[in-house]
Amino acid sequence: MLALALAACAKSYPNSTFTPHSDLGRAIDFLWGRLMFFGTIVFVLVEGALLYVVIRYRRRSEDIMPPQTHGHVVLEIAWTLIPAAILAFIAVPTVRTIFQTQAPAPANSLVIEVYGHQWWWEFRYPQYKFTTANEIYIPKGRTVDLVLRTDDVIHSFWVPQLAGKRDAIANHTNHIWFTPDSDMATTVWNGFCTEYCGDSHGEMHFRVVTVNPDQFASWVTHQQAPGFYAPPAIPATPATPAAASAASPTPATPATPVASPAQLASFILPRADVPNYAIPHTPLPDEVKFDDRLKGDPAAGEKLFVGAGTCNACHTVAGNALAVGMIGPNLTHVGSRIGIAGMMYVNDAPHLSRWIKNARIMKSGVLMPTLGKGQYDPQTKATTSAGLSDQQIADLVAYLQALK
Amino acid sequence: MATTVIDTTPPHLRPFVPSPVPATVEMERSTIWGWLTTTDHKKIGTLYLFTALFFFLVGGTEAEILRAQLGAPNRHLVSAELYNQIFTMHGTTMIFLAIMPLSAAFFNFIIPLQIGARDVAFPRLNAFSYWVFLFGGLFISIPILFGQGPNGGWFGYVPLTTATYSPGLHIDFWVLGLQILGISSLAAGFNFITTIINLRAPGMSLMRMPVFTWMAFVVQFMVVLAFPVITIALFFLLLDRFFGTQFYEVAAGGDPLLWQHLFWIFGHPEVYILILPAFGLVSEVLPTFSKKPLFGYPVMVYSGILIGFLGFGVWAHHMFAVGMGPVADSVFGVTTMLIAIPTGVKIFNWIGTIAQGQFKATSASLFAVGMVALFTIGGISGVMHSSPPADLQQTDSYFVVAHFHYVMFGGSIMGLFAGIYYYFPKFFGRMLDETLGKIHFWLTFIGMNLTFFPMHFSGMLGMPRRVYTYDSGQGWSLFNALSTYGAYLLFIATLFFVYNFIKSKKSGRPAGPNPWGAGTLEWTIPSPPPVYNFAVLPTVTSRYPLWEGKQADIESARINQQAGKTAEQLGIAIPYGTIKPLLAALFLVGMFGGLIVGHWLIFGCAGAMVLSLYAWLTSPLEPELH
Amino acid sequence: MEQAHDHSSLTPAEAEAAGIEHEHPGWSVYWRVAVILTLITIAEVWVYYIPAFVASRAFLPTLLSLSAVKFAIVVLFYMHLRYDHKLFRTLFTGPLIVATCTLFALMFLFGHIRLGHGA
Amino acid sequence: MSATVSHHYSSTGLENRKIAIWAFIGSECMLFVSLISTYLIYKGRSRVGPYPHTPWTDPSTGHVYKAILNIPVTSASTFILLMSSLAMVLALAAVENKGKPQRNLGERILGNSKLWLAMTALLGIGFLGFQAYEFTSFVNEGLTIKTNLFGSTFFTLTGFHGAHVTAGVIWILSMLAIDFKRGLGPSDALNVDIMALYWHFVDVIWVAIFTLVYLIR
Ligand code: HEA
Ligand code: HEA
Ligand code: CUA
Ligand SMILES: [Cu+2]
Repeated sequence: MLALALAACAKSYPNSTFTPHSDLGRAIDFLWGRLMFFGTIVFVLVEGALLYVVIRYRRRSEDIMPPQTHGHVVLEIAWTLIPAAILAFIAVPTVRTIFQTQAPAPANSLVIEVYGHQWWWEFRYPQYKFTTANEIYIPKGRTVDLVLRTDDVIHSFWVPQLAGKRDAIANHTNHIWFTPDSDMATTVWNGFCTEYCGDSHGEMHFRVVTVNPDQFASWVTHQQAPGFYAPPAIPATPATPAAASAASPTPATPATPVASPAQLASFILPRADVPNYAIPHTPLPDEVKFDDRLKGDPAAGEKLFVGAGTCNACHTVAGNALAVGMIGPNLTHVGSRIGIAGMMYVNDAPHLSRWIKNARIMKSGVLMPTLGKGQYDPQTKATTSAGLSDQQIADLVAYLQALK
Repeated sequence: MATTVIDTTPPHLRPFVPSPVPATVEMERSTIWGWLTTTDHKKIGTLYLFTALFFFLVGGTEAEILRAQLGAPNRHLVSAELYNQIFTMHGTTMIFLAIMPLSAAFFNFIIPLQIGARDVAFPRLNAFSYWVFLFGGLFISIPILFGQGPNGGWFGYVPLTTATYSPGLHIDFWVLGLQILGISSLAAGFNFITTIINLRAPGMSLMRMPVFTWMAFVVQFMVVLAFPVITIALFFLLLDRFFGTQFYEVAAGGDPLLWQHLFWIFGHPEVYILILPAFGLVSEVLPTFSKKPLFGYPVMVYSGILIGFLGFGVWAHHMFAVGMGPVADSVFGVTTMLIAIPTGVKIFNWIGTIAQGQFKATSASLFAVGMVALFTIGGISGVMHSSPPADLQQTDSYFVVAHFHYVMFGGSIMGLFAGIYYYFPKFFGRMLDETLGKIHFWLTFIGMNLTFFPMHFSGMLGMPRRVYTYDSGQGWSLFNALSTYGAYLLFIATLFFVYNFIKSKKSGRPAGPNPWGAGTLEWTIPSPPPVYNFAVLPTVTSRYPLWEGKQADIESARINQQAGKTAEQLGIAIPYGTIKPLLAALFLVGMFGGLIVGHWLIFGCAGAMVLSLYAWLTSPLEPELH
Repeated sequence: MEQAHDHSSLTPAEAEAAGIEHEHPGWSVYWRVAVILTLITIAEVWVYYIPAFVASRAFLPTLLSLSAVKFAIVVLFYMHLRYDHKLFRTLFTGPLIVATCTLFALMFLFGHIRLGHGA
Repeated sequence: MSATVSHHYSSTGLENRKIAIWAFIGSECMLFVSLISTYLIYKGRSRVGPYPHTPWTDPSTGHVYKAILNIPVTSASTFILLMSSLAMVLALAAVENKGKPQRNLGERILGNSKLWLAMTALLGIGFLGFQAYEFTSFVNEGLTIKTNLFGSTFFTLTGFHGAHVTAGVIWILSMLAIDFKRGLGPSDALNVDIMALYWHFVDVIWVAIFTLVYLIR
């Protein structure tokens, strides 16, 4: 009953499983309702009976000798059969739901390949041939078939309001599919990694944006475009096939190097529409200091990205032939994302600059190196003598922020 | 009160006059050396009790740190790395170093007394089990003090725990420590199986055995069948980490699910290993304080056996999210549900025991009733997990954390506390303070619910487990704050217990042989029992010799309740004390430690262990008496 | 339940009560068992070398049952389970059943045994 | 190994240690089932060779590895282990019947516990010798415990079994030493019986391993 009360005020519970917004969520919720129903009955009866006997048969005098009963066959049979019957009412719909929800996903589903990494998510849209990280858009009313994989430890994909969990396990390919309701809001849902995966398992989040089909189509064109910063000041490096194929598993048609105005106008959920719960609030750690007044130059940042910063060793920016690293998140459109670092920090200049300066203090155990000059690296326990100056970091941030 | 004792004696036992409660308690004083070399099951039981309670406080302190960190969003009392070590060690400590040995304390102390035996079948092996447990426990617990604690979670999923993803010593300590603890449990398992089969007093047929001993019997079988599996799973991991094998190397085609299956084939029986002793204790406490035999005794026994068997066929319910396919999900879902039936039968029979009785609220009986009430809640949430699609929303969220604390704290710990209040007089000859005990109970009961009930909500509202912190605005802050306050309350509650325990052990009211007017064999002998337990081996003719006993029961009880004679006077052979089991245990642990420290230690300790084993096996157990 | 052998004048129950174990069989049984074991082993290795049989569906069940027979013979005769107290039989068969079921369940879970309709 | 247990009361009339060894054997069933299951689960999943039943060509070197398992050799060692079980029952019978009149040569041979204990130990050592040969030749052929899943599971499973055999051989030799020192008699039958149970169990485990690892493809 409390569950129902909670369901009513869904606003304050942004990750509630009691307010499902998909077919799978509702199938589970139906089972949950049944489990709650019988669970409540059993709870009330058992606790009631216990309370009753403890009070009714409390000791009033030390001299009374109660009847020395040893058991009751009919009762024993009854309290074996009744629970069995209850369980049958649970088991039958359970098995039905299992087979129904684990059937192969319908054809023409939107396929999203999900790769869990320590500690961020890589998302590939093989049908549309682009890759993104930590944030996905899905169209309302169309079935999404999530294909879960990982190359490192086990992770688990969970968006409480949309579906249950499914693990990403090395040497296994898992599926979970669901259809988001077509009449739901255009909004953001929080997602979590729910399998303990090491130091920063607690900071391995992602976001799911449910949008209308036309918005989705627009977003897809945007994602397919190479990384650029607006207004396109420098002529973008011609995309080589190699760069394109590195960005997505199947070789894409060479992407357009320069963004068209249409793409510039393409749909990204406006920051103002992102609900508060979807904006990371992790405070900045005091240990990493940065002069936030520095103004960055995106063009200089782009050079640094593939130059002294060596960012390209790990990161891809589609359209930049030199930035084809596959180790870290694809940054092609990083500027349009809500958060960084597995949605640990909000995506703005103060957070991004400190992240680049000393990611390893910002987030435990990360692969992303400590890049700032004179910074202490908690993993190697050494202080970097080389590294980027604050101004260089500001340039990089300007570049990354511009990659809308 | 002394009068209580006489009053509760059933009328048909009038010829049996319990000996008066002594004015003071003669505790046999023992030197440190005496403790180190003891082979007396009662002393070993006492050692288990102290050690397990110590580790319970350690695990509890770790829990308090977890809760302090989670009390509000984005708190950073401890770092992510440290938090992970703490929750790993909290789970590992509570399961392997608190509940299991706490149960072992009762197995050791109570089983021989309940079946009318003078010791366990293999007293020296028993000492060995204890020392292996102690050294293994220290081995696995100490590293966290140096920031090197195990950090893979209590079920250490691969590949996270392989050398690739967890270089360093953390997991080494965990793998070796658990391996050591497994040896202790296995040795104890064989010992108690033999003891229960073979050392029952004349007339103590299986179906007259007290239900605690029965549940312990089932547990020993589960131990000897479940522990080999984790031994192997851990051994693979050990080989992978130390010798470069490929069992869990995904690059070589290794399957992470292999570990999960092997672990849970052990892990699920393990959770029944944790609960059945508590079931047994409650089955002793409730009849005594209701002045009525256990309701449905045979059903209680059979359901316990059935739970034990079914417990081996449900393990994959911990893996509903791994994608086993619909057939396996269905099978394991349904077998899991089935376990609710024999468990429910137990709940109902406990209620049946109280019904029509004369229920007296004491600390022990309150904890027992609390156990029934709280375990039921945990059982119901367990059944909610057992539906695989529904579990996809629950698994690895705080809902699961709520479930297992209700069954393990609400079930095992509450049941074991009932046992401590009930058997403390038998252990130490003195009563625990009832007022403090009742305060302990109520604070625990309230604190427990305040801590763990809100976790149902945090879980269903989307909070994953094992996160070192969480963001604000997620709708979890209130529930986490409540849980944290509850944990603080539990801390205070436990302080009452600790104080009571220390105070009463020194100066509690003397108990006498049968302070509760109970009916089973352990209450026919003085408290604390003499080293030989029974001056004459009792002859048993019923399940409750002191309640329903025939002449034979009463005769032996009359003799046995008198203290004072020494073993020599009675002509009873008492096993010699010996240091050899301790040495063998020490060298065994040293051997494992050698994998970390250096291979010379392995060989050195192996040689020393062989020598101590040889000395052990070639020296006589006890004097020849004629 | 099988009391075909009458080595002792006591009833089995009396013998148990008196702590006397059923007598073990002797040489005449032991060497026969050894011969049977050898023959089965030869048969096992032999069929291993018949490619047509190895390829056939009968191969696996045949080998499994042959080794099960060997297993049972050793346990029953050399380990005297056939003659000893029934308690020992329970102590062994109980765990053996649990172990066998676990083995089969694992084979199913890892796709080495498939149910009717493959998924 | 004193016989003091006997003047203790027991509820079943059975010996404590015999109950314990059967419980131990039950437990060992789960141990070996875990090992065997792992071997079978990983069967055919090794990413690189060598393989148990089929040859393998290393794509990078072109080196051809032959099928690893050597059935004739293992058949022989299997036979040896089976015969050691026969020797062991005879040793037990000899100890149990010590003191009974031995009317002819046959009975004298059968009644010689030293002979049968030594025979058992020798056969056990022979089995270990075969295993040592097998292991070294596999290593020479390019299969170690680190090579692939097959290597890891194979060496661990058979190594575990080999360790059990080794422990058994040491046990038997100690018993033989006692026999030489003071002679074993019916009062030692329990100790020999327990040892024999352990030995036969190790043998039946091999029966299973031989079929499941070596013969089945
Ligand atoms: C003492 C230990 C203990 C006990 C006794 C139980 C008992 C049960 N457990 Fe629990 N369980 C754990 C300890 C325990 N568990 C732990 C530690 C974990 C988590 C491990 C980890 O991930 O860290 C876990 C996790 C766990 C899971 C996996 C959840 C997940 O990770 O997704 C599941 C799934 O089915 C489950 C089910 C059950 C069931 C059905 C029972 C049943 O035995 C309960 C039966 C009892 C009742 C049902 C109540 C009484 C019955 C009646 C009154 C009769 C009428 C009732 C009905 C008809 C419903 N448990
Ligand atoms: C029997 C088992 C048991 C018990 C009793 C407890 C008891 C408690 N547990 Fe624990 N818990 C587990 C078993 C248990 N737990 C397991 C298996 C896990 C999973 C681990 C994993 O994921 O790997 C877990 C995980 C777990 C978590 C989840 C961590 C996470 O996922 O991030 C939390 C969070 O709140 C928690 C809290 C508590 C609390 C508050 C208590 C309280 O009940 C504790 C009460 C407090 C005390 C008893 C302390 C008293 C101490 C003193 C009074 C000190 C006095 C000192 C002197 C006198 C010197 N536990
Ligand atoms: Cu990824 Cu937890
Ligand atoms: Cu379980």
